[in-house]
Parts: sequence; C-alpha cells; structure tokens
Amino acid sequence: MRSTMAGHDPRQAEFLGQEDFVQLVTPAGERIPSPGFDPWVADVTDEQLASLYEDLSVVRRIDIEATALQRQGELGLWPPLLGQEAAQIGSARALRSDDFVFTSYRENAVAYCRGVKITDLLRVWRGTSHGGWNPYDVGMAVPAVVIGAQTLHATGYALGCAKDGVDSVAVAYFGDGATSQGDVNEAMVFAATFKAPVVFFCQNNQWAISEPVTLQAKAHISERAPGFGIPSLRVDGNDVLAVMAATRVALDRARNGDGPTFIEAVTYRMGPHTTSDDPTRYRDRDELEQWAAKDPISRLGALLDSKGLLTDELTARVKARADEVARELRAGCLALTAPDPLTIFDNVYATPHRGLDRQRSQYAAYLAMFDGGAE
Amino acid sequence: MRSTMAGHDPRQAEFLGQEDFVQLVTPAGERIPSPGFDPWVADVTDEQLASLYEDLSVVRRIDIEATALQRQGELGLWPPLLGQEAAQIGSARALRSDDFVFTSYRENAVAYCRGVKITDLLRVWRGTSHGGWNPYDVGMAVPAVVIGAQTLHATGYALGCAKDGVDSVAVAYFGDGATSQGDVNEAMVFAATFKAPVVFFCQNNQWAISEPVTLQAKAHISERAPGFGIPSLRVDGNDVLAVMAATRVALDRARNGDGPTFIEAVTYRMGPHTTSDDPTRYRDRDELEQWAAKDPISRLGALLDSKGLLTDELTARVKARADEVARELRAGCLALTAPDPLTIFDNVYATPHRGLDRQRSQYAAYLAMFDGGAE
Amino acid sequence: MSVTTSQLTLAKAITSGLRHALADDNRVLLMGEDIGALGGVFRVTDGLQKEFGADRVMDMPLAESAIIGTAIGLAFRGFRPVVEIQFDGFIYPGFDQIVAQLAKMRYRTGGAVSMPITIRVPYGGGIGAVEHHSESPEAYFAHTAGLRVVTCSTPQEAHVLIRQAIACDDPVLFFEPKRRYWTKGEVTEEIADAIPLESARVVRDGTDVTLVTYGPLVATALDAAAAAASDGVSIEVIDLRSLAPIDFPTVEASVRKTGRLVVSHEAQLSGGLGAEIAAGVTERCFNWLEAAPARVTGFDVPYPPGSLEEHFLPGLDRILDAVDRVLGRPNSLTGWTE
Amino acid sequence: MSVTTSQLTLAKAITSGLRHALADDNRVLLMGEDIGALGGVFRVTDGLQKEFGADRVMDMPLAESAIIGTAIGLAFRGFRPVVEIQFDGFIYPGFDQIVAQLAKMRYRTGGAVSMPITIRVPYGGGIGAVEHHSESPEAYFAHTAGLRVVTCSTPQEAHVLIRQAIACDDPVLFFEPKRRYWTKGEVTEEIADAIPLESARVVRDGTDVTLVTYGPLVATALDAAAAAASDGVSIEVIDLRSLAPIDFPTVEASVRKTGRLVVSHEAQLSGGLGAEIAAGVTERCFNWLEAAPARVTGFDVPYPPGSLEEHFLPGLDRILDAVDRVLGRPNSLTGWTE
Ligand SMILES: Cc1ncc(C[n+]2csc(CCOP(=O)(O)OP(=O)(O)O)c2C)c(N)n1
Ligand SMILES: Cc1ncc(C[n+]2csc(CCOP(=O)(O)OP(=O)(O)O)c2C)c(N)n1
Ligand SMILES: [Mg+2]
Ligand SMILES: [Mg+2]
Repeated sequence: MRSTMAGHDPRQAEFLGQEDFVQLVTPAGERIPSPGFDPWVADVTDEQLASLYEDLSVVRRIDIEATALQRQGELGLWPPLLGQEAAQIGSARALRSDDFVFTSYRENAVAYCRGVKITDLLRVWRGTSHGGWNPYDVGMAVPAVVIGAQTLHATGYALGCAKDGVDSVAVAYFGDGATSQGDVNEAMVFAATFKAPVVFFCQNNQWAISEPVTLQAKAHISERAPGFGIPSLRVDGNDVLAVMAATRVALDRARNGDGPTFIEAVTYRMGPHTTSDDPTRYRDRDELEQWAAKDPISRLGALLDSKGLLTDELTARVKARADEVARELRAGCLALTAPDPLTIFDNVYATPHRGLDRQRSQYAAYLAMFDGGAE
Repeated sequence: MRSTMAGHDPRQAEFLGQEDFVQLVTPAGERIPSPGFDPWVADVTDEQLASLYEDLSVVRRIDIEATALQRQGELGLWPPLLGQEAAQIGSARALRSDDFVFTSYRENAVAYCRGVKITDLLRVWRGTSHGGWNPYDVGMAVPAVVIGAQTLHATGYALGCAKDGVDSVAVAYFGDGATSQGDVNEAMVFAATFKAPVVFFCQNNQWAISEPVTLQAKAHISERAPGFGIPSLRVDGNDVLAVMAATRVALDRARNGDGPTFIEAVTYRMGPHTTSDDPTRYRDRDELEQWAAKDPISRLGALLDSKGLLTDELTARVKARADEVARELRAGCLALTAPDPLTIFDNVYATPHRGLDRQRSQYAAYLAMFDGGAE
Repeated sequence: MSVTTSQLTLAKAITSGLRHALADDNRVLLMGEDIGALGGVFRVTDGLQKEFGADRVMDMPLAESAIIGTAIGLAFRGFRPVVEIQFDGFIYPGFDQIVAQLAKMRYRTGGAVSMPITIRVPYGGGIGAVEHHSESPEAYFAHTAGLRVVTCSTPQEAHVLIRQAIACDDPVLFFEPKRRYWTKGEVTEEIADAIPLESARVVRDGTDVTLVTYGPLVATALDAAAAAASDGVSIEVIDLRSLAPIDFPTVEASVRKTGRLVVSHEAQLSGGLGAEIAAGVTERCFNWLEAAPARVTGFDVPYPPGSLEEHFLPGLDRILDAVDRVLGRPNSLTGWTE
Repeated sequence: MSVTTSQLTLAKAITSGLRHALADDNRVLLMGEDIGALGGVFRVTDGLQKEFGADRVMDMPLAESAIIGTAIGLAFRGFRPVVEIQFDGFIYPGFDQIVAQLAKMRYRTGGAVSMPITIRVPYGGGIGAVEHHSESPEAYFAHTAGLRVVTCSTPQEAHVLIRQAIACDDPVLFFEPKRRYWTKGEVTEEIADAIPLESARVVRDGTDVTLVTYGPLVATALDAAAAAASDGVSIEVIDLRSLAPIDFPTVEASVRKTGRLVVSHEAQLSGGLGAEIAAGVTERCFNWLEAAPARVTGFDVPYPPGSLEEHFLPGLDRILDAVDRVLGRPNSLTGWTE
C-alpha cells in the first residue's frame, strides 16, 4: 500500500504518496525533522556539511567555467548541470569506492565525486575521446549518450556483484525523459526478477530538451517502480541531505540483499539542455524563477549560516578551491590536443583483425604521401 | 490509492489489490454478486449465455482439430489456446465491429469472434501466407509474432481514432511474457500521455514457453499499469462473464475519452506452447490439474445447468456446430496449396521497384528454363 | 497556383517541403522528439506546429521504438506519418519496429495494409559532434527488403525528394546530410516535373572516371571533379539520391562510357553501399571496366571523436587518390603490399 | 587430459563446446530465453543448467535488449557471457545494445573495458517456419565496426568455433545454421591445433570456379561441386567461417587460380555479404578475373512463407546456373535483357 515513509523504517516502506517527497532542509535552509530519514544522516558532521557545501560550489564553478570554454570555442559542446548539484553530490557522496556508477552525459558532479580528473571531464566535449577515463580507476563508466542504455549495464553489473558475493552496488543515473525508453523499463524488470543490488537514480529535472516531464509521465515517476516490484523514494533533489539519506537507504537495501530501489530526485535543469540549446523557445522565465528560489547551494548555505558555520574562512576556502579547479580545468582543456591520426584504428578490437589492420596500414601509406610535403 | 473495485464505479477505480480479481462465476459454476461489475453484464440474456457457451466449445474444437492436423503433417505448427477460451471469447465478444484488434499468435478465438474465416486461421501455420486475411475486413490485424510489437500498433491506431473523432477503440492482446519487453512498456507510456482509447489485454497464462510468470514479474502484472497512470483490472480469465464485464468497463472508458485501461486476465495455458513444445520438461502435472478444475467451459456449463439451460437441445446444437466448424477447418486446410512461385515478389512494395522487378523477371527466366522439361 | 522560387538552406528547403505535404494532405502528421515548440534540434520543423497545430505536429515521448510503432498504428488507420529521428545514432532502439514491422507489413498482409511512412534521419559526420551524432547507417536499411532509402544533396533536391517520399505509399528512410543543412541554394517549390524518386542524377558530365556518391559527399565529389579537371582528368559525378533501389541503369551508362568507377560514402567500408555498387556495376559492365572499381569510405572503426573525424571522412584528397588508382596513375597504394 | 571423439549432431557439438567453455572458465555464463529447464528451443543448452547450476545457465525474462544490456554490465564486471537469441528474427529488439553499446564499448573506453560476449543466433531458413524464424541478418553485423561475425557449417567446426568465439576478447556474433542442427559428424573435442577464428577454409579443391559460401549453404555448395564434377567442371568451395573480417587472402588465392567467382548466401541480395566479397575480390584480383563475380542469394523480399521458401533459398540448381554464367556457358540469363 502506498504510504509516506514518515515513522516507518524506510528500508521496508514501499513508496511515497503523491504529494510528498523526502525533504530534510527547506528552501529557506531550515532543517526539518524526519523520523524515517534523520537516522540516515545523523552521522553527518558540521565539517562534512561544509565539505558538501564546497562540493556543490566547486561543481557549479566547473559548470560555469566549462560553459565559458564552450562559448570561447574551446569545447564543442557542454551539458550544464546547473541546478542539479545537490542531486548529484548528495547521491554520489553516499557511495563507496567499490560501488560502480553508470551515468548519462550530465553527471559531471558525480564524476567529480568519483575522483575523475578535472581535465578528463572535458575530453568528450573537446572531441579528443569518446570516454575520457578508465572506468576501473574510479568505479564509474564513461558517459552513455544513447538515452537509457546504461540502466541495463548497471543492472548487469549488479548481477555480477551478487554472483561475486560482494556487497558493492551499481548505481544507474538517468533523466526523466529516459523513463520513456524501453531499456529503462526492462532494467526494472530484470533488476526485480534477479533482486539485483542496483539503485535507479532518476534526476527528474522537469525537462528532456524541450519536452516537459508531463509528456513522459502521467503519474509521478517514482510511482512507476513499485508496479515492477521495486520500492521507490521521491526526494527533494535540491536538498543535498535528503538526497544523501535516500541514497543511503537504497544502498543499504542493496548491500543487504534486498534488491533494487528507485529514487526520483525532483530537481530542475536551470540551464539550457546543452550549450547548443535555446530554452527561451519552449519555457517561461517564471518557472525558472520559482526554481531559483529552491537553489541547492543557497539552501545549504542558509543552513550552514543558521548554524554559524558559514564563516568567512569557509567562504574563502570554498572560493579558493573553486578558483583552483577552474584554473585546472581551463589549463587542462587548452592542453588537450587531437590524438595521433592513426589512433582512430586503436581499441576497436582486442585482438588483431585482418580487415582493419590492412586499412590502418593503407591509411598510414596514404598519410605518408603528404609527409614529403606533397599535398 | 489501491483499492478493490467492489462497491465503486469500476470506471473510476484505479486498480485492484493484491489478492483480488474480478470473478462473477466460481469454478463450480456459481454466479456470485459483484456490485461493481454486475451492471456491466446485466443485459446478458440466457440466450447470450448459451451463445457464449457455444463459442467456447467451438473454439476449443478448432484448437483440437488444428492440433490434429499438425500431428498429421498438414500444418507446420499450431499454438493451442486450450484453457484460454474464456479470456479470448469474453473480451472479443465485448467489442464492436468498428473496434480494431492487434494480437499475438495465440488469439485464434479472438479472430473467430471477429469473423475471420475458419480456413484463413490456418494459412500462417500451413505456410501459405504470413497473414491470412485482410485486416480491414474484420477489424483485426494479422498475428504479430515478434513479442510485444503489436501493442505499439494498437496505441498508434487508437491515437488515430481519437484524431478522427470516432469512438472506436483499439485493443492490444499480449501475453505475460510480453510484459517484459520494452515495447509493451513504451506503449503504456504513449497511451497514457496521449490518453489513447486503447485497451491493453494481457492474458497471463502463467507461462512464456518454459518460463513461469514469476520470472517476468515480481508484482502482479496488473500492478504495472497504474505507475504509468493507467488504471488496471485483474480478472479471472477463466470466467467468461467477468472478462466480458471488465472489457466493457475498459471499452466504455476509452469511448468516453478517459483513455487506456489495462486488463490482466488470469488464466492458464493448458497445452504446450506450440505443437513443437514439450512442457513435461519444465512443469508439473499437479499445476495442470489445479487449473483443469477451473476450466472455463465446464464452469459456464455448470452455470447453465444450474439455470436449467444446459438442455440436450443446446448440447446437440453446440456439438453440431463444432462438428461443422471442424469439418470446414479440415477441408479448408487440405485445400490450401502453395501459391504461385512468383508471388514471393508481390506486395513487397506498393509502387514499381526497379531492383525487385528485375529480380522477378530474372527468376521468371530461370524458372522458364525448367519448363522445357529440362531439370 | 503560383510557384515560389527562393534561396533556401537545405534545412529550410525540407521545412518548406514538409509544409507543402501538411497543407496538401490532412492525413500527413509529423512525429518526433522536440519537433514542436523547439522546431527540432536542427529547426527543420520550425514553425510547423504553430501553423498546423499540435495535433498534426506532435512532440512524442522519448522512445524511438514507440514513435515508429505508433506511426505504424496510425498508418493502419490511414494516416501518413513523417517521423523525425533526432540523430542517426538514435534510430537503433527503433530498429525492430522498422525492419520487422514497418518493412514487412505490406508483405505480411498480402498488400492489404499500406505503410506510407517517412522516417527522416539527419545523418553523417563533419560537424564535430560527440558519439552517436555522426553515423551513416543507410546500409542497414538498404539491405532490408520492403524499405526504400533516399538521401539528398542540395536544397532543391531535398525539397522535392521529401515531398516525393511522403507521397510514396511505401516506407521511406529519408537521410538528411546534416553537415549540409546550412548550404544555400535556389529552390522552386514544385514537384510536378521532378524526376522519379528512384532515379539517380548525373550532376557533372565527364569522360574519364565515373564518381558515384550521395548525400553529404556530393559537394565533395564536385570539388574533387573540379580539382581533377584542372589536372586534365574528366570526372563524371553521379548523385545516387535513391540508395534502395539503386538506379543502376544511370550508373551503368556512365561506366560504359568512362570504364572506371570510384564510389564514395562516409559509412564504414565493409558491407557498405560501395560494395553493392561496385559489385552491381561489375556484374553489368565487366567488359567495359578498365580497372577494379575503387571505394573511398569511412574505415571499419566506430565513428571517431570530433578532433579526428577528418581522418575518417572521405575528403577531396582521398577521392582524388582513388581516381589516380583507377586511372593507373601513381597513388598511395603504389607499391603497397599486404 | 584425454581427447574425446564422437559422432555428434551440429547442435550437440555446440552443446559440448559450451560445456567445455563453462568447465574451463568459471566466468563464462549462459543467458537466454528458455535455455534452462527446456534446454533451449533447439536443445542446444540441454542439460547445462543441471550441470552448472542456475547461476551459470540463466533463464532471462523475455526482452532481448535487456539480455544483451545486462550481459554488457556483466562483462564490465569481468564475466564472459554467452547469450542465446531464440531465433534470428528476434535479435532486432537488441540491436541498439549490440551496435551502439556492445560494438563500441572498447573504443569508447580507450581499450579499458573488454566485451568478451558471444551472441549465439540460430539463423537461416529451410525449416518451413513461420515469419521471423528463417532470417539471415549477418550483413547488419558485419557492417558494424567492433563486432566479429562467425558462422559454422559442420559439427566439428561448430564445436571449435564456439569455443574460440567464447575465448575471444572481442564481441562475437555467432550464427548457427539451424537447418543443419541435425547434421551428424565426427567431433574431436580439442581446439589446440585449430586454425584461427578469422580464417576461411577450402573445403573442396577445384580449378575452374571458386564458390564462396558459409553456414547452411556449405553443404549445398559441396553438392553443387559434386554435381558439376560429373559434368566436367571443377569447383573449389570455400567456407568463409568468419564473415567479419573476411579472410580475403584465402579467397584471393583461389580466384587467382580459377579466375571465376560465385558467391552464395541466403540473405537478401542488395547489401548482402556477397556484394562485399565480390567487390573485395574484384579489388584484389581484377587482372585475374575472367568473368564478373556472380551472386546467388535470397531475393530482395522479406523471407516468404514456408511453402514458397524453396524459391527464395539458393539451391543447387541456382548455384550451378551461376557457375554456368561465370563459365560463359548457356544459363538462365542467356539472351536476357533488362
Ligand atoms: C535514444 C536517444 N534518443 C534521443 C537522444 C537525443 N537526446 C539527447 S538528450 C535528450 C533528452 C534527455 O532527457 P532526460 O532523460 O530528461 O535527461 P536530461 O537531459 O534532462 O538530463 C534527448 C532526446 C538520445 N541521446 N538518445
Ligand atoms: C522478440 C521475441 N523474442 C522471442 C520470441 C520467441 N517466443 C515466441 S512465443 C514466446 C513466449 C511468449 O510468452 P507470452 O508473452 O506469455 O505469450 P504466450 O505464448 O504465453 O501466449 C517467445 C519467447 C519472439 N516471438 N519474439
Ligand atoms: Mg530531464
Ligand atoms: Mg504466457
């Protein structure tokens, strides 16, 4: 039966009712009690709160700097996460290093938390690589661009964890638009059937390019999963603490053999879909302003302030770190140059391939023609 | 909120709870009252009940005769519907002639109700055609063999009905196994978004070849739809009256602009998946016996008997009709011969096609070589 | 009715073709992701939802299989859907509905049910895009019986062909060369005298070598022909337009004249259309051929990252290198051994 | 370890190959529909779930995209999944996961992530089946960079090739000629001395014509060669085995000897592998060819109903007709004009 989780052990509860979502910090920065979820963040120290604040601020700065780099022609494209920082940081900071994350293209803050090098974030967008990092180094696959496909990979990876008898968890990140894809629904079927230790983390940022979430779903997205036999949580995606609590609940269920959990993080894409997009064609300023009032960073700032933690020192430290990351990002970006032409033939196959090896050597011969200065 | 429909107007209710399904006639043939659904079959006369009994008996006879034809080498394959007669007859008899049905391969009783000629049922299985009839003649597409694909066609057709401003309804038939396919889930997304006048009619016959429904779904299948914003009904699929009532509720909603409805008809595949299958490899006799006790025909027979309607005359009439249909089926089958070889080139394109037209004339030249008696 | 002629980009020439189709036949519908208020990511449907209403120009949820599957259902009911796939690399989730349903429905129903569905696909590389946004999947569809496959190379052709495709009672995969969307040209909004959808077109006459290509590479081929001309080599350039079926008679006539064939496409070499064209021409013109047909194509690698795409894409130099090869002149493979 | 040799059907030769793979490497998993208790609709996995447990031989829910997608996730974690697709015509719902994910994952990750996944597909016609059960979709995959495509023609080859495919660190589409599942032959359960996965095999020596084929038609080709021999024509038959990449050196050596090429497959003509082989051979052997390579294939129609399939499938007579054509002897197209 549907019910809110308040007062229940959230690991057992099925899903939340229509109007509710888990919120621990109001947009004004007030910490409100939640018997069900408070225990899940009781260990978060003031220092850790400040650290989350730093994370949120740094990833926003990454976003701003990368957008600037795109405007300056240094990146081909950039998909801003502006507004979604809490959803990504709150969830990714709940993970262990042995967990494994499968994301879409907008999860730069998740990648940041996983330890992806700042410069590596840019390779795809500067056109020097289709990936950017070694997934095994950071426990995170490179971005999946085909919408929804990665949810199946996460489910399969989770099956593998169970087979290996480890309590690592796979996490699939995807958007509200993705929920319409067959793959995402099939992932829920498979995860439920095999009780896979996977967390489905949907950032409902209200838009899929120009299409509002109401085109994709006539019920709350969080209501989809229970019909597949998967408990779900709807959480205020702009409340970093609530997101962390919800993710911990889900991870805990997975680690304990209770199978998959679905989380809908309700948030908002404050920027364009990508730097190529023009949202003025399809959405109102009003909506933007309403959501600006729920900003995840100012919210946590207000909470810190109310606790006397938003000191000049913290502000300065955060700014210094953000500046440093921005500098690293810019310098790293400019240093990324096109790889050697013949690398287009690399890593297609693991083993020698007679057809491709021939094409490579023919193309090498072709390029050699120009070495004499012919062209 | 979840609730059983009893006492509610079923058009408004969302879906039924875990243990319940709509049942109007018990396996023993007792008519039990249902405030919600009785009104939907209040108009069914004794004569119509007898006619349903005839339908059930005739389609079972078709199944038996076709199975025999396969055993005798006259058909390549046959997918028996044994046990599912009530689910198919109860739903198909609720339709209007201007409704349009999209089915899978097992819906021979639906086709019978739509007016498909008996012989036409066999063309696919005798290998003389991929279809067998003109869909527009009977308001029913030819069978879709790729699991789940037809649910999208039904949804699109329903969108077309709405665009045309008519109150015809599209009905998609599919199995329990099909619910795992992306297409079926996407069909629910699209139907919900556009409030399409479509009925999703799932025959949960407990098996997808050798896979039990528990491999496909961890919750009741009927629980899936509400998460997509589609009300659903779970009905005793071996109770022809209950199936008819549920289908009428769904059709009425669709005709009134209330959008899609999902029906799970709980039934059982008493036979093999097809005549090629060997169910002894994967299921117990016990299960079969349990379900035999819920047989749809004996159930309706018992009800008729209790009303004094199962007269010798009726029994004789039904037998005569079944015999007649069986004769027609056999004679029709034997009369079906392989079409002209060059018809393999027909109906690939609507308009002349330079590549294929050339291949046809070349093949005609090739065949002509043998006409001289060469080979 | 007066005929409009104006300078349009290739994208806008398609827009105007769609506008005509919508105006001429109220069973025509546009379906796709972001094609309404946004006008599509390439703005090809810009303004059409406003003009024809959200009932005719429909934003669909994000699921290609369902977009194509529901289009099939609409065609069953007599509509004539025109589907936009946002980028080449996103057609694959709809592959089953295309090859197993759309392509086979007329055959399956013995001709009773027509599938006049056009699937528009911006395709090809050269725009520095991320993965899945630069692919050339036309060979998959050209190998699928029941489909027609068409592409275009100029604004005028784009305008005419999209209207012909929509008017055709067969399913048509319509590939739009996205890196040429911004190419401008004169467009006469008239299809009455157009050559058939199935026909190729000789876009430059020549006598020494036949260069067959289509879509985005037609412009490159014309550049190559111009460069070769200044070098004394006369190249006849053929724009295939129809990729299934292929207009072999037009190609054949040219090769019988030149004796030499170069085929070029962006798609990967192995199993690409270049193989079909080379094989088909060899079957028809064996005795006229002076050299083996040469193929200049993408390599058998996934489409590479943007900064390397120039090494994947056939350019003017690689085409001229192949021209040298069929002419027996020194070229990159001179002296090359396996 | 002693080597077993026995008479097995082609299906059972694969079963035994799978058994070896499961026994040799505990990261090998079998995944598919109805492969457990039922042993697959062709019984290829018969007994394996009992032997290796439901954790290694897994019945999956009915969704091909998810079966392949979860196999990819398992490969991410170091498993080596072997997927069974129930019939050729049911691979398309998984097409996106195969061509956009599986094929590209190594490239995407710069070599960091291997995808040692084998996808087994019973394919081809000749069993009188209903729609979608007789298709030959190999060309789609052979045109997809990042995949390997393999097929087999005898029990011995089937046994060895399935083991090699599973051992390969690249994704392999493994096409099993379903109408030959019941063909019996001697099988030695040993792969140590086997020729490489990439190599074609000359299965009958000859001097007049090279006949290239694969999978189900190898037996037909051998019958044709025997018939031709009694007519004084010596046909060299090559079983390709690997369809991507194609072993051109082996084919080339043969054509340089015979000067004539016939290629045959069940798949439709246009864009089929016959085009790639004809084009590739023409590129390599132009000066040796005495006639245009001929293709004997399925027609460009959807696979027809069972009672007509003999007219779609290349049979002995159509192959011999093409042999006559490349030899310049009277044949069905003598005097035929367009
Ligand atoms: C299969 C597929 N179809 C279409 C696209 C083009 N596309 C890229 S992003 C996007 C919208 C995704 O929306 P959502 O899932 O909500 O994620 P968000 O962008 O909001 O993070 C679309 C349609 C794609 N990448 N993949
Ligand atoms: C896409 C696809 N995959 C696999 C198959 C093979 N197949 C045919 S019937 C069947 C089981 C279908 O089960 P269900 O949907 O429950 O329908 P039922 O046969 O019980 O009526 C399978 C796997 C298919 N037809 N289509
Ligand atoms: Mg979104
Ligand atoms: Mg079933």
